Amino acid sequence: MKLIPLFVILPLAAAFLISLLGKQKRFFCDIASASITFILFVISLATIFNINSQILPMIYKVGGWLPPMGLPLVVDNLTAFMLLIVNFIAFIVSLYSINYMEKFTAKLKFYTLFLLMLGGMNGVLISGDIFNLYVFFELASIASYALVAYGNKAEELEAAFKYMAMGAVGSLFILLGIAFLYSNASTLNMADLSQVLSAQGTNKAVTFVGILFILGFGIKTAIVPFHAWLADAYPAAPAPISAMLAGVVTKSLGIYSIVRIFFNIFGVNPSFLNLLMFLGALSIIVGGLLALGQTDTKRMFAYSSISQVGYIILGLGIGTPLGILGALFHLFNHSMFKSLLFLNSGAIEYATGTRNLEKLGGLREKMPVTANTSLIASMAVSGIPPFNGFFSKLLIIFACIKSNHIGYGIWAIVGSVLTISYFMKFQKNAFFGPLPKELKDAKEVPFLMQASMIILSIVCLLGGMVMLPKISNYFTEPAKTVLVQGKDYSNLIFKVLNEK
Amino acid sequence: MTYFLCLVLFCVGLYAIVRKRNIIKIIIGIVICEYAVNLFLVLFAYKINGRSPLYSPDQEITTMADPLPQALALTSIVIGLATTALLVGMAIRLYEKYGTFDITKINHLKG
Amino acid sequence: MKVKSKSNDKGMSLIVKTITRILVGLILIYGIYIILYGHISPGGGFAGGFIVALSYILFMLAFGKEEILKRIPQKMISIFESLGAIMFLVIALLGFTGGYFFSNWLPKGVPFKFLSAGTIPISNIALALLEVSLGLFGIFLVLVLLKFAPKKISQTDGEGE
Amino acid sequence: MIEVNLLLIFIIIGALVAINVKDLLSAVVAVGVSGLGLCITFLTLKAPDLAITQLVVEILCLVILIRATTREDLPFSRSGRWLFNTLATFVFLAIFLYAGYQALNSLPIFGNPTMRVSEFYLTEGRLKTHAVNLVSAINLNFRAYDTLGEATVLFAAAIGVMTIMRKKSRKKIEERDESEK
Repeated sequence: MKLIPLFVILPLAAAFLISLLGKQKRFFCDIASASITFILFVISLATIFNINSQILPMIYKVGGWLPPMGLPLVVDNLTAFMLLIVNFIAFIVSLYSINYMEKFTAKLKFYTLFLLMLGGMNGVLISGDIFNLYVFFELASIASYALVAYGNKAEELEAAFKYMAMGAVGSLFILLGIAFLYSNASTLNMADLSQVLSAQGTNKAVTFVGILFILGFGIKTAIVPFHAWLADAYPAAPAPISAMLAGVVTKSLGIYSIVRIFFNIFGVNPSFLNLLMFLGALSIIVGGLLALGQTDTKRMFAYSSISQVGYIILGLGIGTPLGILGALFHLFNHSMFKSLLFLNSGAIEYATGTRNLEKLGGLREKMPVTANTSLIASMAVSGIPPFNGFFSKLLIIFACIKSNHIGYGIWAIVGSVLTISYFMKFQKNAFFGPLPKELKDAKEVPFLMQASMIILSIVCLLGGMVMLPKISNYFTEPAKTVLVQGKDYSNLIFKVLNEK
Repeated sequence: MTYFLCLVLFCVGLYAIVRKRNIIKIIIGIVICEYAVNLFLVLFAYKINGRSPLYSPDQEITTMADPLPQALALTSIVIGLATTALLVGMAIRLYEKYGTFDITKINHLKG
Repeated sequence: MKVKSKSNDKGMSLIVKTITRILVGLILIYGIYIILYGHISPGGGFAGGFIVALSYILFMLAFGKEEILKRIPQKMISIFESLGAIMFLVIALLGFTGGYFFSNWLPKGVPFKFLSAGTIPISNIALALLEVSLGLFGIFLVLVLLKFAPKKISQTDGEGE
Repeated sequence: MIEVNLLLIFIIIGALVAINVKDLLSAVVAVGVSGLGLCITFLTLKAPDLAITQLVVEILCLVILIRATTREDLPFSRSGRWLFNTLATFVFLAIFLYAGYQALNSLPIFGNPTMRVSEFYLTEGRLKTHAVNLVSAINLNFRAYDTLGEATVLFAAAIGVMTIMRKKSRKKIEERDESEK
């Protein structure tokens, strides 16, 4: 309960301190960042157990003001679920960057920005006020723009500029939407908004705000009509940042915000769900087809990311409890295996200096850990049975068929076949076949990088167990309930507030 | 009418972002859009015959403009400055690398 | 553009320099007033901080960049910036003594008096510190870019690393 | 509120000039003009805090932007699918304007905000915080957590600019030790 503000305080404080004191000791920033993210991970684990014992959301009143006036921090089951994913990936990534970022100068700034981005994402997740969500959204975005440009090469700057220009327009749409919403409902608190809007009934202003929010958050999520920035930004960023962007940033800033705002505040209606399903299906196929033609590993994974996010959107769009469960499970899985894949491609680049599939080959003997972990990740992402990706895709396809959207189900299966084909291409070109001469002296990457990849691959391997009722009752089921209950969210929050 | 003019201002900015080739012009478009959004917030706060949201020692509170959107606009002005600064920084680095502000010539990337 | 290329060298003419010397102090005092009276009159940390920073910009335009680089080294700015941010966070954290993160823990005083409104004036000062350093940082951005030509940047003292 | 409308038209003209003029320096100056117009509009709309902040931020923005301008703008070209793209943009903007107009009609009319939550700030604000300036009170007391986020955004932007302005971004292995200071 008292711990909630720590999700924001800790990373921000660490970021300020690193930029102030980081120069004194050589390993200070490494240790600080790794330990802070580890503490956050532990706190988020504690939160998820704590919240399940009491069912109702936890609310922290910042400054002691009652919510419609002040800013509440709200942690409910969905938030706890997302917090766990975000902080876990952040911990793994910060372990990985200790060695990887040695290639670059100004490691201090990297860690500062990284922690600011983490703080921004946590802020978005725990926020219970829509403008507050925007502020932290912007914090995470600005840190991520700078991190994409971190390498300072021409291509990287170009990608970052493209990302930033699109992101800035998206933020403006969101802010405009918030302004309209405020004028209409005269409140900014999410629970309060939800009640006011349902009392008002349908309203043209609210529809317009919905369109603005889909445009704005859609740009951050990179669903298909707005995906132009993604395929440039992911390859341009340093590998740990690509892993963060693909694994958690698009999800916490994009998908989380969309579901929180539309499911819990506006309330869903069939036309919105149909739009989501259509966008999701479009993303699956377009992303998959574009990924097939790539020779750059990171670019291939970037397009693959679009396609996998499409599954999540499709699952959410089905709107049945099964579909939402599948979507959330796939969100968890995708964070794990896509981060792992980006870390793998970073490891390959670290060892060989190239990402081009045509120049790679036969690395299996030189880099056994990378090869095996990436094999696991590829199998997980393509949905091969014992791995976690299989179960979530199966759930989504089942949900499609059960709710009579057989077309979309077939569409999802086609997307899955596409996924298998481009990951086979990746595996064959990178790890099998003859070893090119230039790569004779490739070595396995340092220990910490290996360790982080191994941890993630174990999670991928055991991820299917989340389906077991014992774990699922703690993890995905309660998160699903938050979305299924829809606008009851506000009643719950006011119930908690009135109890005190 | 006032609201609509403000929306027109936003569209002018959007037009510049979408149609201009020069990076500086794109940044100018984003700045104009920021103006429009901040202005929207303040317009929504205005109360006819209201006073600014400052108390004065001898006066009772009668009508005041809504202080909350003004506080939000203050926040968003500063965020806008941060965005602009970072965009300009990137634009200048791009100019160094490519020697031009033309986005059709800055195209080393495929996507 | 002409003005700036001059300021590149030794600054502007004597008249400008003399007037600037008088004005900078006034602007500085005005900025500090705006910061300190933010809870009583319009203004506050953001506006005031930028005003203080702008007085330095005026100084730079009149006297040229060597003068200002001598007075404010760039490292100081980064330190100020972090300090401002940390100070604001510490004020927030001290709110825990009042029961909540960010609660107004200082005695509130009498309205319309200078020492009133609890933490608000201190927060204003912390924000102003951040803004001043950010504004000054803006100057350095400008300074860095003074030699503005493709592939010829030599003044990039962005970071001593 | 005829003066607000006139000011708005002035701002729009400034913006149109800014995006259409050839000379980049003039474009930036034109943006400055509409920014100052915005500042006066804020003053007319009873938002003095915002007017001060906008004025100062405007100046800083202009100083930064002027630095980024080269003297010449790009020559106008109608290459490629110029006509199609422009038409598409105008159609999109027209749809956007129409939808926005419809939405604006269902909002409370200009000058009569609903003020559900703000009523509390107006009546209780001074009693609870003892601050006279309500905008300050909201920014630094009721919604101080927002301001923390905002300050951090600025901090992030400053660090970000420093990051992308580095002279050297990748290092060779032998340089690793000396550059780590």
